[in-house]
Formats: sequence, structure tokens, C-alpha cells
Amino acid sequence: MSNDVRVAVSGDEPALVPYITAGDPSLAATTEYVEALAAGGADVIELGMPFSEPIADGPTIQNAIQRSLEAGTTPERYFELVESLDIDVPIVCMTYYNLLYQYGEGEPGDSDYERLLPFVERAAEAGVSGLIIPDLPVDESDPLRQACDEYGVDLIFIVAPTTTDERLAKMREQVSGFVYVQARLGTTGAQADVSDATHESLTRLAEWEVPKAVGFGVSEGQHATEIVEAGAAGVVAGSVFVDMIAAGEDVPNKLEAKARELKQGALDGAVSSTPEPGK
Amino acid sequence: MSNDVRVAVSGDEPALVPYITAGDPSLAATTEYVEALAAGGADVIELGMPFSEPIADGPTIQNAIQRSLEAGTTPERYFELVESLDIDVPIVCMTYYNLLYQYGEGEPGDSDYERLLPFVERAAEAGVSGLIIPDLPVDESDPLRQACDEYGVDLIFIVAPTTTDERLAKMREQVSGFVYVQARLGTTGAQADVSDATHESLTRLAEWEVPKAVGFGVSEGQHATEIVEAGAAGVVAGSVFVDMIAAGEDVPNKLEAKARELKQGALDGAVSSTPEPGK
Amino acid sequence: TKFGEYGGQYVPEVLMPAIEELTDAYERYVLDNEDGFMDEFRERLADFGGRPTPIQRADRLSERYDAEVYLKREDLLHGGAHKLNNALGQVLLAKYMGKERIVAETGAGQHGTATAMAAAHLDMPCEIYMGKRDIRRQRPNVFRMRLNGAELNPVTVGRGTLKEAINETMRDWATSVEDTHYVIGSIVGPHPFPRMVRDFHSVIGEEIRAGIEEKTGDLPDSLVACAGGGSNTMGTFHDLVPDEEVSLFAVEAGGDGLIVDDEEGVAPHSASLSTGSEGVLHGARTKLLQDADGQIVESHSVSSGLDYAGVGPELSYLVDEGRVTPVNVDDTAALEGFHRLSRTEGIIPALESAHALAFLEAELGPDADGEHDLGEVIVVNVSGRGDKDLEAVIEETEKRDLDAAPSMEVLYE
Amino acid sequence: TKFGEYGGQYVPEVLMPAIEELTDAYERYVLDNEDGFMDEFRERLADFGGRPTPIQRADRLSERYDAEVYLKREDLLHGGAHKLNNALGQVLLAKYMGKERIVAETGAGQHGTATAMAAAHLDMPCEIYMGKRDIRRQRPNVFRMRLNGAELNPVTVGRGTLKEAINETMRDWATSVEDTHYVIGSIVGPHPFPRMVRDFHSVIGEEIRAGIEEKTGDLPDSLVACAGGGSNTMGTFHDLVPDEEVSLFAVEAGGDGLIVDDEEGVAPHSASLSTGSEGVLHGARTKLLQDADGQIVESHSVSSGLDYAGVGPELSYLVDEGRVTPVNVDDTAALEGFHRLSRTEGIIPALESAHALAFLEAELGPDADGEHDLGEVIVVNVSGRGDKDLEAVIEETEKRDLDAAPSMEVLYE
Repeated sequence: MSNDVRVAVSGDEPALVPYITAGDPSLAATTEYVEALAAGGADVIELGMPFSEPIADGPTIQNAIQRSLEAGTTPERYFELVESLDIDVPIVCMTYYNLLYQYGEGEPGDSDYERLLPFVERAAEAGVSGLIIPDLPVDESDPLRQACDEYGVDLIFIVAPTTTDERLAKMREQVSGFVYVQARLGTTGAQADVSDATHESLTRLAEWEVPKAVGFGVSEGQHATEIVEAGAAGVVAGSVFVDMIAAGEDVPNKLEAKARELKQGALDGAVSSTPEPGK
Repeated sequence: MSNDVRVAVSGDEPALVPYITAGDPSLAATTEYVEALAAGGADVIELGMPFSEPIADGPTIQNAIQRSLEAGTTPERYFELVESLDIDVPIVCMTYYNLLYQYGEGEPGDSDYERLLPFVERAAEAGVSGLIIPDLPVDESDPLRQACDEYGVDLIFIVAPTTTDERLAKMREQVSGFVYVQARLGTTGAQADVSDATHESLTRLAEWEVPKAVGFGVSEGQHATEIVEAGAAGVVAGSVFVDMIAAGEDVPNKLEAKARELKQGALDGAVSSTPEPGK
Repeated sequence: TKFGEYGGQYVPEVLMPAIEELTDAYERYVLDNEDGFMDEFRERLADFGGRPTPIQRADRLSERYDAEVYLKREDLLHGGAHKLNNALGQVLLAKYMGKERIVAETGAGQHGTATAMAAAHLDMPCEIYMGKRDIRRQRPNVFRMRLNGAELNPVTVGRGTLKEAINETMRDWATSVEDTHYVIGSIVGPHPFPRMVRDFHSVIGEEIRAGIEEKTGDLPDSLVACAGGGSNTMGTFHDLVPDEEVSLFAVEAGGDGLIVDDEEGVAPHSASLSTGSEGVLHGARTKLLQDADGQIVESHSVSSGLDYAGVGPELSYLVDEGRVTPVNVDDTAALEGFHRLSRTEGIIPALESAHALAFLEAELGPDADGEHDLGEVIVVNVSGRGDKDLEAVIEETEKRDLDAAPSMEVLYE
Repeated sequence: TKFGEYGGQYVPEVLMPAIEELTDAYERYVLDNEDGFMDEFRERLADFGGRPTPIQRADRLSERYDAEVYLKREDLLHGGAHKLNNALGQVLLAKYMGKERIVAETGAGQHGTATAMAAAHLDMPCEIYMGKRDIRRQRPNVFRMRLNGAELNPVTVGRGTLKEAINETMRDWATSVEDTHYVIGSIVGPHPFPRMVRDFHSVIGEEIRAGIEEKTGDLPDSLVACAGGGSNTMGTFHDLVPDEEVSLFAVEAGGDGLIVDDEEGVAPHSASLSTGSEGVLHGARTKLLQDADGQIVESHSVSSGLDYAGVGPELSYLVDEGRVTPVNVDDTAALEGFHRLSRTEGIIPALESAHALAFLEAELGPDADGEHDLGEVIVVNVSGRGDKDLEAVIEETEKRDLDAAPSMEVLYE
């Protein structure tokens, strides 16, 4: 199993980064789904660890998280699942800060770094390659950065359209793995035209060395094509997969087919775009 | 038809003064009921003229007034009824001040006396011997007193247990016909023991020349006996008759029988009490 | 005891001694501040009631009417309306008089809740008479009175509404007058009630004078207040009656229209000042809605607090004198006034107060005919808050399909 | 951005620029009174809101507890609770910042109604997110928000209550952050909200200091306020935190008891200060009700306004520092406190505020154990009025057959 997220996203061909929530509707199912996504061409899989207050997620994923919690998913069971996976695709854990903070037995007077270490240690041990913590802005991320460095786990940040240049500078110092570029304001749902916004966002990050994966609203191959044409190294897609899981019919095949469609879309984008020199 | 209320109440034997509401349930019925009361021994009949806001009446009579209004009773029809009566008992009209005030066509600038004259004139013409206006305390009664004097109609006042000596002195100057002595606070309903309260009230009026009729709560012969024993010249009873009318079965006979019972009770009281000398 | 020919004491003899006792107490405690009564009253109004209430410039209305529109915020008084001024004054007076029990009537329940609050505050047993039908219709106010410890006596006679409740309270008082005080809810009834209730409410006008002088350096050009019985009206006007340059508008409930159906004994409105004739009701001579015989007709208003066939005798007098101008607006205009203030100023007024606001629209709004001169600086008394009226407003609004009203579909989705 | 280790800014990156912009605006307008912001805010609080609210001596409670008990009457603020202080402050700030739209979440509807009022008053479009289930349960507050012109967005995801409404409002804000301000309803959320909301409410404590010094010549011995998120608590305490001789009691909702059911993820209470552990929720580090994994558990209180699994970070800090004493009373005690104030003082408190009153009974009542020293002069913040709670109180009271409660039979006769 490769755990180098950066390599996975910045490979020769554009990367597909699908998201699903672990434990939705059960951990056993998740294993199947992850395998299906990998088979469909996923380069990195974002696997959500459910938290009861998902303030950064849209209703689709919020409902998936609720199903997962009702099915009894806990951080420990999540890690056990990741350990048991037999795929050649790095896993990025997407969850909220409080779960990291509560993992392990904290002592009064512990620093944040000390409180976070057990989670990161366990994640690394289980084979998690990176973390995305959407409620942890760069401003509060020093202790986790430090813990991640200790265990060689990537800490992936999200860049938003609203992010100021001043904040970009701060983030650039902390960034590892890849940058998750939120192409637009808002949350989920198919977007009619993603390329302009994507292009604009990528322009601001042109000089960053880490690869950029663009997400929010990708549901069709055509979206992936446009995103890659606009210059992204990877395409992130979540709601489209979670919807299929929620529908519950013939899920693995559908996931695989959709992953294939998006991956192909991304590949099409790479062909039609003029590759930058040296890439 | 005698119209001397004072004579009727202060005769040799104790007087019975029954009350019913005219027009309850119809004016035609009232004629029958009045005749029945007269046949049963009534010495004066208080005939209520219905007013929509009977603030001095208890619920029994309030309901009777409502039935009468719904049957279309008006002041003019009331007077026509009184004109048509063929009985040898004086009629006292019990009603509220606003009806007197509105009768006839007032002109702006008319004095109260001028506004009241048409009602009193019509009452006198119809054969009404006296008026009881429970919402007209002696303090506001000068104009009506003046109008009544003009047409020889008695204006009867109510003395309450709360009436102060100062107020009694004022009332004594205005009084005519008889005095209606309210034996207790409150309104209607059978009272267990009326004699003490009656005696106390009558003592305060001992020196008044007009006869005293006592009411509030008289429903049985025994009550009448006690009241007369306590020194009253007359007994007033209303709710007991109005209840019979409301019940609606065999009304004239029941009214007559009840009047007879009360009259007999009063007579029994006169026998058992020591008559004052000169009476 | 009178205002010109209005007022007086037309009550049963059994009550007259209590009325005389009350008159004496009124003169000593209220007029002469004996034993510091008025000091204690004003202090409790401040600490318990929340006085002074603000004078607020209404920015949106001022713009709409091209005038300086100020709101007197009686809706912020404890209990949600001006009613507490009077209830607290009378219950305190009863205490000074050595009375041991309070009775009061209530229709929609506003006076009843104010009285129950004041009685609880001053530790006085309290019984409220309320029509059976009103009890069913005014569930929250019934709760509030009971929570404040008041006994509630349902009145079943007649139609079971305010009129019957007044009769029943009078009857209780006639029985219990020696230890009981009857807290009348408006500037009606026999002397000294109209003067006394007015005096307890006159703090409203005093605060208007002080507040508007502070804000504008001058007196207002006009005062606008709704008038049912008239307690908030006289409370608003009283202090400024001597200032002849201030116009006084009493806005009555025009209901469905101003025509009385003599046959049915029903007036589709409550505009006694505008259309009534002189008579005697509930202890006082005043202007009334009555038929040719003198029977009181049934009044109507979308606002139950204005739904009364009489009006305070002092207002009748001031109207005859030309000092107060009686005007009226109909139910629909009042509802529109309710919605306008709620939406544009963030204040949900009582339906009573909405009548006063509707008068501004009728005079100064985009479609106004402008019959009266309101001047530049106008103070409207917001006599109470509209929480009590929510259900009624929604229902009446839906009947009429008013443009100004928000859809409540979200409740039924 | 922190209070000791509590507080901070744990929010999605997309919102951080707005948070930074807000922090800047907070520092300039609120802290430095730029463009006279605070002057305008305080003036509008007075004229529109009805400040100052009274400090009232509670005669019956003082007698019962053999102490000088004073009530801070936030129930008299426009809208019926302290909530307007913050809503008005934030909407005005949004206006100064050039924002063109307001969003807010609401649970029971109190913060939503306050925000809708403030937005109408300041002519700002306003959308409120409210859980579908809460919409059905809080009909009058839904009416009020709609009447004030606010759009109401029903939240159907999850259980359709406050938690989901917060998530949905955050989501709206993430989409609309450039022209929209999110009016958070308590001293929670990322910096600068906890400080800013506290500063808007701190007028409560300032008025307590001034009022009680005027009445007693000295500071109070203790302040008592209920604590859910903690906005009325910090509003009450803030000005007196430096006065170490004043004891500060934060009364939490003990609900049905203090034991958390880890298996079900349910806490039968809302006492995060008393029993919670450190964690991160809704943008801030603070004390939380959570299970061993860090999942937030479902809290409970008979008072929906206290029913929240977190608490303001500053309160967590002050509790750890020993400056604020966290205590709690259970649902039944709160209901008894509700009835006691209603019946003996003529003030129907919000169920939230009833918790603060119940604490006095627990400490000083006839059956009290008296664990804490409250001193002689005690000020209790009556954070809101109970009109909104009537139906719930009747229902919960009947379940428990409380002695203190009046019978409501008159409604069913």
C-alpha cells in the first residue's frame, strides 16, 4: 500500500480523489465500496470518520454521517477497518478536530500536541496517509502539524475562494500532501460551469509546489475534464458517491462505474490541456 | 285600580310585593301572571321593564330580562301592557336609568328633568304607580324626583345594609311610596336566617314615616313570617316567581299558590308579632 | 364627580358607601399623596413595571409619512400593555384602604392578567370574572392569571363575554363590598373611577412630554391613541390637554362599518365617540352605542380590547368640547397597520394599538385623503404588544388575503 | 482569541476570512467605538429595546430566604428576553460592515425572534434557519419571525432541531459569506463571537452595578444567572468579574439527573460546566457533553433555551479559574421556581430563568442544604419572560403533580 499522498496526486496523469463516509451503512460495506472505487481508478480515497456535528458538510454527507454513527462507527473501528483494507491506494482520513482531541487518555495539563499524538499515532499505524480536518484552519493547526510530522502523516488544507493572500501565505508554510481547492462558495450539488472558478483559484496557487486537487460539485465526467483543463492535478468528488450509497442498489458496481467515468473525464482533460513544461 | 303604593304597603295587614319581569316569556303571558299574583294576594306588583345591562340583578332575573328582550319587549309595549291590565293592585315599574333617559325625543341642551319627563308622563298615563331605579342612587335622583312629583308617581329607594347614616338622612328627604329594604349584601337565593339582619335594618329606619318592605332571598312562607315578625310592613319576593316562569309548567297556578303561601306567611308573622301601638 | 354633564355615579345603593369610601381614599392617597402613596406607586411602577417606557423614533414610518413619527412604547410595560399602570395603582390603593380582596372583570384577559400580576406582587387575594366563551378563546391569558395565583370565575350567564363578566363582578362586589375592592379596567364606571384610572395612566403623557422635549426641544404637534374604554387614550392625552397647540386624536374601532342594525341590536363597530349618543352605562353617563329605546347594542371590533359599547365620560366631554378629535379606522386597515409596524419597525403591536397606527396611514399614507392636520411631530401610543393577538391576526388576515401580510405556509409544509 | 486554553477559531477555511473581517470590525466599532457605533447601539437599545431594565427588590422572596433578593428584569426587554441586546448589536454591526443580509439559527425561536426584530428595525433582509420539528413546536415564535418580515428556512435533515439548524446556517454562511453576516445567538462559536456577544450583553451587569449601588450603597454579595450557552450569564457577570468579593453562580439545567448514557449518546441534562469535558464544538474549544470518543451527546432540559451540549468558552475558563461557581437544579425544581415567582411576585419567568430562581430555593429555602454562601444581597437575572413557555409548563407540571402549581381545570369545565 502506498501512503505517499503527494505522489499519488501528482503522478503523470490527473488523479481522482473520491470521498465516502466510513461505516455508511456499515463498515463491512465500506470495505467493498473502497475496493470498488480503487478498481474504478481512484488515486487517493478520502474516507470520512463520522463526527456528530459535521459543520463543514452538506446535507448529503451529513445524512451519511448520521447513518454511520447509528451503525456504531467509532474512531477505533474506523482504524481497524483501514488496517484491514487490501488496496493500493492511499487513504486520507477526513474528520473533525474534536475526535482527534478526545482520542487517548488526556491528562490535565497536557499540551494540545500531547492530546493529539495518540490519534495521529494510531492513524499512522493503521495506514492512514493523510488527514483533512475541515474545522481546523491553519491558524489553529500548529500542534497537529507537529504531531503529523512526528508520524509522517500528511496534513491537507483546504483553500477556499474567500481565502485571502495573507492567509495563503500562512497556509503555504503548513501544507503537505496536496492542497484541496474548494472551487466555489457553498457545499455540494452539480455545478453548471466549474472551469472559470477553478482556473482563477489555481492561478493564485500557481507557485505552490504541492499538487492541487479541486472539488465541490463534481458529479460528471465532463466536470472532471473541465477541472483538469483548468490546470488541476486532481479531482475530488464526494456527494455523487454518497448519493449512490444512500440509494443502496447495486452500489459497488455503480461506484466503480462512476469512478471510471470521472477518471476518464480527468484523463480527457489532461489530453486537451496543454501540459506545463516539466510536468 | 288603586295607584297609591304607600297605602297598599301600609295597610292593616302585612303586604306582599312580588316581582316578575314583563315580557318573560311574552307580554301576553305577563298579563296572566300578574293576574295570578293578584289573585294570590299580592298587594303591589313590581313589574320589571327589561334593560340590556341589569347590573343590580342576579343571574335569575338577568336571564328573565334576556328572554324578555328576545321576545321583543320595549318600553312602549311595556306601557301598553300596563294600560291593558285589569287588576286592583298598584304596579311599580322596576328598570334602569338609561331607559328613562332615552324615552322621548331629547334635544341638545335639554336638562335631565326635561329628558325624563316623557317617560314619567307616559308611565303615569299607563297607570304605573311608582318607579324603582336600582342604578339611580339618591345622589343623582333630583331630576327624576322632580319629574315624578309632577305626575304623582312614587320614587322608591332601596336601603342597603351598607348604607351609612349620612346617606340615610339624604334618602329620607327623597323617599316616597315605600322603602325597599335590602336585608343583606348580595343578590338572590334562599337565606337560612333572615330575621336578625332584617331586624337590624328596620331598627335604623324606625323613625321613618313610609312603610318598609323587606326583600332579597325570600322564597318560603317561613321567610315572610320572619320578616314580618322582625317588624316589616311588607315582603318583597322576586326570584322565586321568576324561577317558576323559567320552568314554564303550569305557571299561573304555581305563581298564585306561591303568592298565597308567602302572603299567609306574612300574615302569620303579623299575628305572632306584637303590633306597634297605633298601627 | 362629572365632566360637564358626563360621568356621575349611577350604581346600586349597596355600592354607594364603597364608592364614597373610595372617593375619599382617592382624594387622600392619589391627589394628596397621603402616607407617600403616590411615591410608592411610582416607585413600584418603575421597579416592577419597567417605567419609564421609551419614546422611540420610528425611522421607517417617519420616512413613509414624511414626518417625525415617534412611538410611545407601552408595549414594553410588564405584562405587555399599559394596563398595569391602573391595576397596580388600584391594588396598591386597596391595600392602603385596608381591603383584603380584589375582584376584577376581564374580556380578552388583558386587564385580568394585569390585575392578577399586581395582586400577586402586592400579596392580595384576587378573583377574576371572565365569560366562559372568553375563557376558551383566551387560553394563554387564562394560564397567566392562574399562574399568578388568581382565582378565575367563569361566567356562564348570557353569551359569556365581557358584558356578563362586568355584571357578575358588580354582583360579587355588592356582596363583598366591605372587604373587597373592584378594580375596574378602564376610565369608565362611577366616579371616582374615571378620574382615578386616568391619573394612574397619566404617567404615559408625562413621559411623552419629557421624552419628546428632550428629543425635539418642543411639544409634539399631535398625539394619536386608540380608544375603546379609553384608558390608554386619556393616559396619553391627560398631561397635554392644557397645551392647546397639541392636537389629540382618539382612534376608535370602525369594525366592519359605522352603521348600527337597530333591528338586531348590533353595531358592527365600537366607535362610541364618533357615532354614539348620550346615556348611562355601567355607572356613568357617557356616549354609548344604543338603540332608540336605550338598549345597549352589541359592539364589534377585530380587536377585543376595543370591543365595548361605551367609552370613558371624560373623553365624551373632551370630544364635545372640541379638544379631542374622534376618528376611526376599520378592521382591515387595523390589520394592515399591524403588519406594517411588525414588518418595517420590528415591533408587533397589539391589535388595539394597530388602530392608532392605521390612522397615520389613512391620513398620511400613499393613498391618503388627509382630512386632518397632524403636523410635523406625531406621537403614537403603542398601548400594548401583539403576542396575545397572533392567532387572531393570522386568521383574520387569511380571510382578507392582505398584500401586506406574510405567508405562514412554512407552518403547514 | 482565547480565554486560557478555551475559545479559538475552529471553523472551515471558507469562513475564516469573514471571521477575520468580523474580528477587525469588532475591534474597531465595538472596542474603539469607531463612527460612534457603540453610542448608536446603546441609544437604540434604550429607545427600541427599553433599556435600562429595572432592578427590583423581590419582597416575597426576600422574606422567604431572609435575604435581600433583587431581580434584574431582562424579561422586560423588547421581545421578552435579554436576547435583543446581542441581536441588535450584531445586526447593527453588520450594517456598519456593509453587509446586506442576515442569517441566524434558532432552536426554540427566542434568538430567531430577537434577530428578526432587530433586522426589521434596521431594515436588513433576514433569514432564519429552524428545525422542522421546532417549527411545529414553536408556533407563536414562527408567527413573530414571519410578521417581522424574516424568511424562515425549515431544516429537515436529521432530527430537525437546533443542532441541525446551526449546521445549516453555517452552510448558508459558507455560501454567502461575502455579503452576509451570521448572527450567532450566544457567547459560543469562534472568536470574536464569544467576546462580542458578551460585550453586547454586558450592559446587564453594568446596570446591576449602578442599580444595586443606588439601592443599597454597595455591590451585591452574589449574582445568580442561568447558563445554557451562557449569554445572559456572561452579560450578568462580566462587569463584576474583577470585583472578587462578588460571588458568581452559573445555574445549569440539571434536567432529569446528571448521568450520561454513553450507550445511547444521551445526557439527561445540559450541565456542561458542571459535568462536561474539554473539546471543540461549533468553532470553539470549551466544556462539552460528549462521549468517550468525542461525539457530542444529546442534551436535555425542560427549558429548550438551556438545552445545548456546549457552553461559552469564557465561562469554562472562569469556572476553571474558580471565579464562577457552576451549580445546577433539575427540571422539577425549575418548574417549582417558575410557579413560585409567578404566584408570589407576579412575574412569570422564562423556564431558563426559573433555574436561577430554583437555585435560591435549593440553597436558602425551607428544605435547603445550603452548600454555598450567597451572602445578604443577591441579584438574580430574570433573563426572559415565560409567555413562550406556558403550554410546556402546564404539560410538564401536570405530569409531575406539583403542589406549588395552580389547577387549570377552569379551562376544561
